[in-house]
Amino acid sequence: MFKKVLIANRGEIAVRLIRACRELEIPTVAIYSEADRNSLHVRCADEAYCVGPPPSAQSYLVIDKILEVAEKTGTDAIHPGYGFLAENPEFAKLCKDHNITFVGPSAEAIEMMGHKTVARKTMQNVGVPVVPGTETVDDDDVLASRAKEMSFPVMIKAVAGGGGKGMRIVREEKEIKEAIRAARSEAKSSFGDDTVYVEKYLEEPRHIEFQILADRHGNVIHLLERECSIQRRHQKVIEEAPSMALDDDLREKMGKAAVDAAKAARYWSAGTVEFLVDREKNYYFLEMNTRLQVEHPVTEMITGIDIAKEMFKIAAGEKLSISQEDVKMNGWAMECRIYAEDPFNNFLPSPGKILTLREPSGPGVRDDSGVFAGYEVPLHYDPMISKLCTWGGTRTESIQRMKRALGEYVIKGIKTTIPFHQRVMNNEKFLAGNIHTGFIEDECIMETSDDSEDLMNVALVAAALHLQRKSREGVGTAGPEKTGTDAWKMMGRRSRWVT
Amino acid sequence: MFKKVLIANRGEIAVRLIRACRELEIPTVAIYSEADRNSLHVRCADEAYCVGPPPSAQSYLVIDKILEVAEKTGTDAIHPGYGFLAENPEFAKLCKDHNITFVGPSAEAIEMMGHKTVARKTMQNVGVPVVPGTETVDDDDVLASRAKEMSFPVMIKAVAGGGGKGMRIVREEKEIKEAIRAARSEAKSSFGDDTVYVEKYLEEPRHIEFQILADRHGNVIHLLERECSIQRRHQKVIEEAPSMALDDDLREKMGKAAVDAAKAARYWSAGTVEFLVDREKNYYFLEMNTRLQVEHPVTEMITGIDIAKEMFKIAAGEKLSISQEDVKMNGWAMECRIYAEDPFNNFLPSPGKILTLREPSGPGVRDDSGVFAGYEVPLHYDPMISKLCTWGGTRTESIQRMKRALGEYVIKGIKTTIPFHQRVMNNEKFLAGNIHTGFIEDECIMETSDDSEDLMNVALVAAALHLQRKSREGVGTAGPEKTGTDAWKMMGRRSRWVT
Amino acid sequence: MGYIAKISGEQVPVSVTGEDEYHRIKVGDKEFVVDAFWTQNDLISLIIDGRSFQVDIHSANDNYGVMIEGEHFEFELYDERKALLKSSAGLGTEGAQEITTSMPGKIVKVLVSEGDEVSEGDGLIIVEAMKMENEMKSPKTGVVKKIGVGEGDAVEAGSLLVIVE
Amino acid sequence: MGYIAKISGEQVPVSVTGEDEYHRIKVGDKEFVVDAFWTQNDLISLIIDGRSFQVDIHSANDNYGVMIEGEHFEFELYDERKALLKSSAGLGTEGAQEITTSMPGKIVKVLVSEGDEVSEGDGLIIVEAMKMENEMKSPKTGVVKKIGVGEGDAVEAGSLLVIVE
Repeated sequence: MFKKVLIANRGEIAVRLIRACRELEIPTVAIYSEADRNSLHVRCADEAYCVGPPPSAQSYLVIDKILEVAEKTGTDAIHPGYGFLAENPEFAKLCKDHNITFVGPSAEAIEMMGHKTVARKTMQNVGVPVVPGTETVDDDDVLASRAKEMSFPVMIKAVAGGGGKGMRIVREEKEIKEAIRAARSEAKSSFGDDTVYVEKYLEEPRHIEFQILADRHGNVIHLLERECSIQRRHQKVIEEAPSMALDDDLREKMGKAAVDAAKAARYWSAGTVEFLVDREKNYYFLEMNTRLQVEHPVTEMITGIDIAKEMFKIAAGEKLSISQEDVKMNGWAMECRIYAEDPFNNFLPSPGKILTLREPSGPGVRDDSGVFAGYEVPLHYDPMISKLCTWGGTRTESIQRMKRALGEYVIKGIKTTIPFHQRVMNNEKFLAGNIHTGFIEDECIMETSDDSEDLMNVALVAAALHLQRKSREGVGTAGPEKTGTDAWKMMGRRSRWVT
Repeated sequence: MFKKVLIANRGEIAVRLIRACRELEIPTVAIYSEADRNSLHVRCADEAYCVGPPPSAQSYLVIDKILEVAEKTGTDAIHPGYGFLAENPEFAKLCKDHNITFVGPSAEAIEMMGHKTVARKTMQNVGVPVVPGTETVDDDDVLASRAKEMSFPVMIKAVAGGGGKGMRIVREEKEIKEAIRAARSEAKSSFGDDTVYVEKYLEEPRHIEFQILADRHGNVIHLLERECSIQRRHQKVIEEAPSMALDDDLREKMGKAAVDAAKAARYWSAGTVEFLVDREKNYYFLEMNTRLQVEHPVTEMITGIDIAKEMFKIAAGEKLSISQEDVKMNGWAMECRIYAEDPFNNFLPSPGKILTLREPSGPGVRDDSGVFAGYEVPLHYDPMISKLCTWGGTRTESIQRMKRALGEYVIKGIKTTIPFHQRVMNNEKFLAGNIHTGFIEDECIMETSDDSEDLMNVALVAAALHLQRKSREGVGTAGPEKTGTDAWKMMGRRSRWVT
Repeated sequence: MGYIAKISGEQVPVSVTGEDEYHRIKVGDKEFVVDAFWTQNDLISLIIDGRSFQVDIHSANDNYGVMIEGEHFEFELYDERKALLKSSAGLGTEGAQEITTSMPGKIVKVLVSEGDEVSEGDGLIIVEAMKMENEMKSPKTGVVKKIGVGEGDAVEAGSLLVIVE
Repeated sequence: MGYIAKISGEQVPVSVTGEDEYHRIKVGDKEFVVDAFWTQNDLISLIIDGRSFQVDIHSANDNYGVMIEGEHFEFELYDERKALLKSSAGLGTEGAQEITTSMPGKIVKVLVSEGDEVSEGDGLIIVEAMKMENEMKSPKTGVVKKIGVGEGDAVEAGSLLVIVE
């Protein structure tokens, strides 16, 4: 096993990987930008080094600096997490050149799968069905006319895309130009590459993906599927495993397709093969993510396999200790991504200082968090602050636990998407499993409201006691009125009696 | 299912049960003593009523008051948790008389198993082996001479005992009188009954128990075993499931004996049949606990069955939805009981205010806590504040996770047994599974110390920065020196450079 | 003490009498007898008629954010004296609406011009913050009275973007 | 600033120079360059030569309890001025040892009498607290100089039980 591992990432995934290393008894090196000096991953790691100013292009994406830290500290492996350099083949190659093990697949596999149109071709060659789509086109007008030929709706996608960024759905011709511009601009700032192409947009598809584990000796298995159909702005926000849409037969077929896909890419490490499944249960290869994924915990919970630790073992050259037959589906797991966003205000990011943090616990609850009380959520990075997962013997139990856990979760000082998840967990269609990637938009989740006038009264009672106490202590009320905006400013939405 | 459930308990187990009810969508009623107004269980429940002054004899044990609250609130079921009234047959009977379901076994079963010597006879009748021992004897001198006849070592045990209370081991004749006195006195104050008897004390036995689930229709299954050999003062402090001492054969035999025991008592609800297992793998019935046990989470983690919820379903008259064949052993679980005690000072209770609380989380970690930051641990009750559990695919992984989780757990303001658990998790014999009920005493756990002079230097660095900051703010250092004792007073032990 | 809560433009009188742990609190015409236990300044356990609530409070000036059982409530709350001052100063919010940004970001696009008529929900301006583009929509139907920024501007938290009247 | 730490009776000089986030701190004759970030008054992130530590501090008077990576450390720490005062006042702890109780309880049994010779580890007194009987043992070999309580007494936190010299 490795002598020392550098985690080339931040936030919850860096903490997750440090935990894995701690359990494997491998010392860890964290890197951080100047904005992240007070981050949890810096506190948890055995060593920590600053690699530059807040913008990730000047810190977390600067390969030279990261390799310099690795060499200085005697690191013999680097785990890239997800995002940042995780799917950068150049980084994987440079690690190898420096005799440092890149904890992930080969540079060649990343390159092949990272280029979405190349990946699609590879899959077609091994007989895995793909969604109809174009090649990449540089000229916006040509791309727009190609899109028109396919008939709307279509999806503009960045070839280097991931995490929902650099994607735009287009339903009418008049929207196409602006959508291409926006997708290119987002792709450029997220991945440094503005190449896009167009795919046919399936109506109400489910997003179902298979987790792959493959060693460097040619053994490939899958760890069953995850359903990630609950998306907002093409970004997954709630995931579960297994999926209600699959029966054993379809699961086996898609699992085999996923394994075939990994084999075609000569893949090793953990990876994910994503499919869209339409109403008639046809499935189409969407893309392969050549990294550990945000939503890996739900698979860990139903299989008992620690995917992060397996990645380290595979990178160290070990053979898989489990075969496909050893993978047993046990119960049901649910994940809610908690973002520092205001769900009542169009999900606007809500950076700021976390004043109070009380995490849920008890039976069947796992919280993978990257924050703590006193932490200031910076505005330079993705606003996801934690992943709340629950396990249950059945889907119903996992949802009941999630409702319970969401109710216990207190994060004060910033707005979070907890109220959004609570609404989804009470949505009839969600409970029945009638979901697809357009679910959030269709259901207008945030416009539903519980009729909790009683609780509003309790809130007023508590606030009145609070104000009375404050005025007695003579603080805060006598001063001049602050003008202009403030943290509680409401914008573009009706105020709520009840939420 | 029930309309409303009253939880006749406090602390972590009340919180555990409220969580179960929340997941089952049953409203809950908490009761509390005047010392517990600021408790977590009061905050979590839907309703809460004070039942009296701090001493439990005037609050949590006052049946009339509890039934009064139950009737006033329209409660149709009462869960007693463990301790307090959990094994009081009179309480079970009175609940029935008031048309309130007691969430537990029948009064008759409690009575039969609660009386240790009656229980022993019942077991002998159905062919389950028991530890050699006496009847109850009121006269101390007669009991002492009966003990002498059995040859030392022997164990004095309260017939109404449980949770390690009212027990004393006696190795030499000269100790017997004081031991009987102490056992009687503890039994009297804990259970209101000072009847004791004497059992042969097995040398280096393992404590292994089987979790039982039985419905009101005669179906009885077991949920495998737990090993609870790590005890201090005859009280379990670390538990795990399964046990390294059992192979499939012995597991099946003991499991059958446990099921037979439950059937002999016409038992329903959750219960535990405890055995001692000697070096030659002979097993002896020890006692049956007719309640939910502290250590039930480890069984939940390896079977996926929520025992607390099952108790409610059984009490509501439902048939078991699982058969013995459905019970599958999945991985390994470990539990460390966190007490508000100072492990460096002879485990003296350490009540006080919790200033900071950061609970561990991430993969495979479950914390069943009864406290929060700002909570004042009262001195009237059991000092257990939480149960930290970890799950792993193997015993080794569950221990690695436990070490990781213990390292993440921060409780400031009071002393806890976390450092004790860290030492056990690093003990060679424990890692090898060579454990027995005398393990803690034999290994002198708290006298081992890690050689962490480096960390001591870091502690001094941090403290110096802290003091500098404090003096700059002009607080705390100029005042008169406090005399006498204080929270950090060291007593009866050498100071530690390193811990 | 007498207070005024302002919720969705509606004013609700709230009064507190009683001392120590038991308080009588009137909200509108409903009265509550409240057993309150303060753990910290901003965490209270309330027991009202047997019902138990754990309440987290966040206040900034007169604005209150209150969390109970995972639900969030927001409103303004001030004492009667200040309520009088407010009404005499005409600080109602019925008229002009200021659209501000709550975090630093960059103005990607301005979709309207001063003098334009807009409907509630129309897009006004696109701001990039935390790597996402966000469209600020009009809170009401009216006329764009002022645009405070231009395309490409970097803006601070609290910057005035647009006024719609 | 110069400080004195007292650990297991040993005195260790500690000095702090440097400002803001980078400090030079000498412990004995070892020097550390420290990057310190304070989250709260009692929670600090330290990075020393690349090594990262999350440190929780609890202080009461001169007594410090410090938690790092799940390990607990205890010592006294005061500035040099106070160290001088202490030494001139002869506040050493080598001589008489006071056995006190840190919580309220009841004296169940007194096992020794004034004037008895006791060895380190001998039982002195049994106190019941939190439903458990606890035997207080002698911290040193010596003579019981004083017994401050009698059997059946209820005692408060901090009560003097026995002095062994």
